[in-house]
Amino acid sequence: MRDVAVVAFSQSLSKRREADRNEVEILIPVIHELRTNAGITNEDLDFVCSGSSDYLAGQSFAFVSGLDAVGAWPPVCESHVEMDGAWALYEAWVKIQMGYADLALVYGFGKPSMGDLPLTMALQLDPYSVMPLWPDAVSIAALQARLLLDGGLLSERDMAEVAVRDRAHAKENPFAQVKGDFGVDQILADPYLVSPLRKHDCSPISDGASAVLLAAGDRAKQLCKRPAWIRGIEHICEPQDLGVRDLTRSRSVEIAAEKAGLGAGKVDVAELSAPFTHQEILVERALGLGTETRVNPSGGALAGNPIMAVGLSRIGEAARRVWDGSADRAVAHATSGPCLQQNLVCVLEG
Amino acid sequence: MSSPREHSLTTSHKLEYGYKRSLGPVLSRFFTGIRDRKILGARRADGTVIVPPKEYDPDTSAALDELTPVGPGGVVKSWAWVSEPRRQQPLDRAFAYALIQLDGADTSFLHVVDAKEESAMNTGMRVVAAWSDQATGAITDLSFVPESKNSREDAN
Amino acid sequence: MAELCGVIGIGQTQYAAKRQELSMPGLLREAAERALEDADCTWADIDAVVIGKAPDMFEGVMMPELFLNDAIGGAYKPMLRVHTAGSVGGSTAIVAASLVQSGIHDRVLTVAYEKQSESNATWALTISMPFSVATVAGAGGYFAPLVRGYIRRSGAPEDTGIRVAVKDRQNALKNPLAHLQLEDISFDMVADSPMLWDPIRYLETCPSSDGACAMVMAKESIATDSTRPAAWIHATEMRSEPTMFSGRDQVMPRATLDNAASLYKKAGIQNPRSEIDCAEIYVPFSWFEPMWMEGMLFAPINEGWKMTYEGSTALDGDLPVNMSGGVLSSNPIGASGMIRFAEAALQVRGMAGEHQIDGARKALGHAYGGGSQYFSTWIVDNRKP
Amino acid sequence: MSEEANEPIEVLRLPVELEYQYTAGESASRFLRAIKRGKLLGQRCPVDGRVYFPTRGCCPQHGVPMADDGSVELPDVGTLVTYSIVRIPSENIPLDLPYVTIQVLLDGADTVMMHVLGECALEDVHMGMRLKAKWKPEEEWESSVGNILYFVPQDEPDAPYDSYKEHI
Repeated sequence: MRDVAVVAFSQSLSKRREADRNEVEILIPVIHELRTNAGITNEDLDFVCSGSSDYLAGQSFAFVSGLDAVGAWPPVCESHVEMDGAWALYEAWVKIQMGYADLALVYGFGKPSMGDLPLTMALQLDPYSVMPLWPDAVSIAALQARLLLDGGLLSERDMAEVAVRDRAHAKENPFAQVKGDFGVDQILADPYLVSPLRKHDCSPISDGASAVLLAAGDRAKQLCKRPAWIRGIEHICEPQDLGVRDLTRSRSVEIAAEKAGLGAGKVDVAELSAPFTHQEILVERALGLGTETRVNPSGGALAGNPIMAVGLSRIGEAARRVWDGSADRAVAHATSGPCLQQNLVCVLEG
Repeated sequence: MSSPREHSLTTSHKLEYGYKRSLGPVLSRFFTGIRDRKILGARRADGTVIVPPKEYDPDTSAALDELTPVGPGGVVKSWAWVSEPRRQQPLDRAFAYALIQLDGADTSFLHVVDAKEESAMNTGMRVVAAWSDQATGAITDLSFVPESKNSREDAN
Repeated sequence: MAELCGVIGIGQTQYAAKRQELSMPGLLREAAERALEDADCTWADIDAVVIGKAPDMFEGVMMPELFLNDAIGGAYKPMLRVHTAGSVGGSTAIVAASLVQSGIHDRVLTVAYEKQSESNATWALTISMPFSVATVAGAGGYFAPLVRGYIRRSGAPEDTGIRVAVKDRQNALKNPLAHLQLEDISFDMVADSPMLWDPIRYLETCPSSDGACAMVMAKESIATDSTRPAAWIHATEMRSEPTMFSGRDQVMPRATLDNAASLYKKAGIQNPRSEIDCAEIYVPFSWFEPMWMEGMLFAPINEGWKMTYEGSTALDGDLPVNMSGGVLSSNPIGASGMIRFAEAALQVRGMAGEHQIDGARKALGHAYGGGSQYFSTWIVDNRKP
Repeated sequence: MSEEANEPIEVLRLPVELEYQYTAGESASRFLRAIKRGKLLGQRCPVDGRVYFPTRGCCPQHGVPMADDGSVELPDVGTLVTYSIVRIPSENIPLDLPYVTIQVLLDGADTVMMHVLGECALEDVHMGMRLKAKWKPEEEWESSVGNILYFVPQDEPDAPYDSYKEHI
């Protein structure tokens, strides 16, 4: 395996609604900043890969305009996944592994404020027997949360504690959307949004974009003093059917973490993109994280959830902790699909 | 950056299409059953029954084609209370989405429970299929309602 | 540096306007099962699944791979979903190959599909957006002005497109899976067909099809020992450029020329015209055959039409193109690129049936998409690189 | 939906309907506000000075934002670069068939815009024709390119092929 590292990361503010800018306009400064900070130009790039979703934009081929922000001229080697940018990063990592590329630009972007995001997500469900009932994403997550609560696997207080922790961490993150000091009792007094979920259990809806630069070997060392080397990256997809899957654990996170070799050493920092508090607990458990791990120093997805970029941003945030020396070993997580159907685990080391 | 600037123009945009879902042999039998007010599950190689049926076993990808009647009653395994339904959702009053394990099935069926009030919902409660007057063959031809004492006695 | 990768299994569905007897999972399954059978392996042998298709709005399911994955053996495995406009079938095959070439997986299943009968392609491609005026009717409306530009530049005879259409439709008669089977196809029949997007006639356009195409790719040790011959991947390449910018050559974009040059270099090809035995090229409108003959460096600029005109691209020509009948005969959009890649592989495996080119050893698979801005290609050979 | 009560159901028609609030973006909003006043606003790429019409958020070739101060007002006359006569209906397009879809290079612009041609016999349509915009009545102007109903031929000599060939 080649040594491949995350060497640069940039992101937009997570905002409930980008009132003025369209997706490309959100993306342009993000990519511009990444290139500027890394001191590279397009000619240096061997590969470009992006993640986005047409349904967030309500338009076919919405990703095509993303190329405008890259300034893809001369023509670039480029690919796109209809997935979170974390999977675009995976594809780029594969291209570097096979020797096709040494330096790759990866980006993800989404502007979910254009639509009714929880309802749009119903379109991910089985189109014959589930989607026609229009179960929105919050209701779907609530079904999972109640299974956990009724099974005694966690409590509403556990969930609130996750929200309080992430929001407090996010105070240090200028890009976060939901932050501040909250009390567990205070937020538990709030009414249910979709019972048993309260507002604080749900990630915000965020417009935003992020970009990461991946580099191999010596190229990484030239571009970054202390590169965040990818020592393991795996992703696993479960069957979707919510009545068949065991929703009280995340087997796909467990398998991906094992294959990525997460258990081989102490984990200093974990950046998780679980969009609901109970899911964050499930992911933490599936990763086998203990008290020595600082979870979501950025606030995670609960503090800002620019869908299609949020998973990629977790990899960027974890890498930052390696760059600045605050972590020797970090793990980043990305997810897709209802109730943590598909998950990616990326282990980074200094 | 203090100069007043005009906001971006914004307008509504509707994405609307009536998709034609061809069903294939297994789902065709399931939805024909729905029209005829019967719920069918698919039997897997290990003998367990999944509802709604799938053409291929979700875990092993083995083809499934043995369908067996299940329900119409079942047990609520989990539920989420939707107090303010959206226009597209099946009921125009508060209701629950629920995972319902139908009698004779080994997995849960995601559907709606028309329970009127949240206090009428609890995990483990029994519900029974209630059929709408429209028999179109769509999954929205039915909803579930709390099983009354009478209906349980009838079933027994 | 990269591991060798061979295509050891190929499966295609019957292509048709409506495969109404199948669900979406059933459609993918038909192709995937055939690919597994060809590769002589089972679902359990597959390490990862790569799925490709064009815009989600065609079927009205957001990221449909999430509900489809378990029907094709993907449960609890890595799964990727690629979307690069019309070139997606090709890009998807390239991503799948990368997973083997990088040494990450031993055997990968890739499936590309479109079930266009679930909606209407022209609708999905022309969703009218606010503030704009829809003037471009589907892909034909977009590409017809470019075809006119090509004709003006090259001085190609007006009937070049008709000749391509006749050839591809005749080839389709030798491919039982092809959607359009026009037994009485003739020059006059194409020439007399209605002009839809002048200068493109009805019979010079692709149909709208349901269909899926699947391939199993494997690492060297497996592909060497496979039951049936492998198609060895000698090179893959892709290039993209923006949809528009000032001075962009829309007819002969730099992305296609760069892509071709780099592909041949990687494959060690000096003279593509003489070294490549046959090619499956993405030709959704007949005029794109001469255009991509130039775009793939088989002919000098403005002379691609001569290859068509002189019969070079016919089954008995020196560079047969679209032996399967091409996109003009079967067009499940998201799969169309993968079909080109798979048909090229079938040729070098000697398994193309009635449309087999005798002795084909080296073949090109090609796909393009967007506003002639996404290109993906591969070279396959019956010899290891 | 089956008409016959006893026939098996093989196809279900299931509607998908979603609503979006579409944001034109900063750059396109400047363009759209101008066209509401009957003005055609192009934008100059800060790198090579080429004028984009219609505008985009950035120069796609260089990946740099179009600056506020790079706006250039363009005349409503230009050259037909390429075209197609469309004889196939599309449910999104309200025009009567056949119609002529065109790419127009406005004088002073360095990119083409897509529109339609009017008041011209089909056999007279050709590349290089000089064109002028036919506007809707001013009281109907909105923030849309649709304020231009179509382009009409001008009674002047064709533009030489060399003057527009790089835009095909």
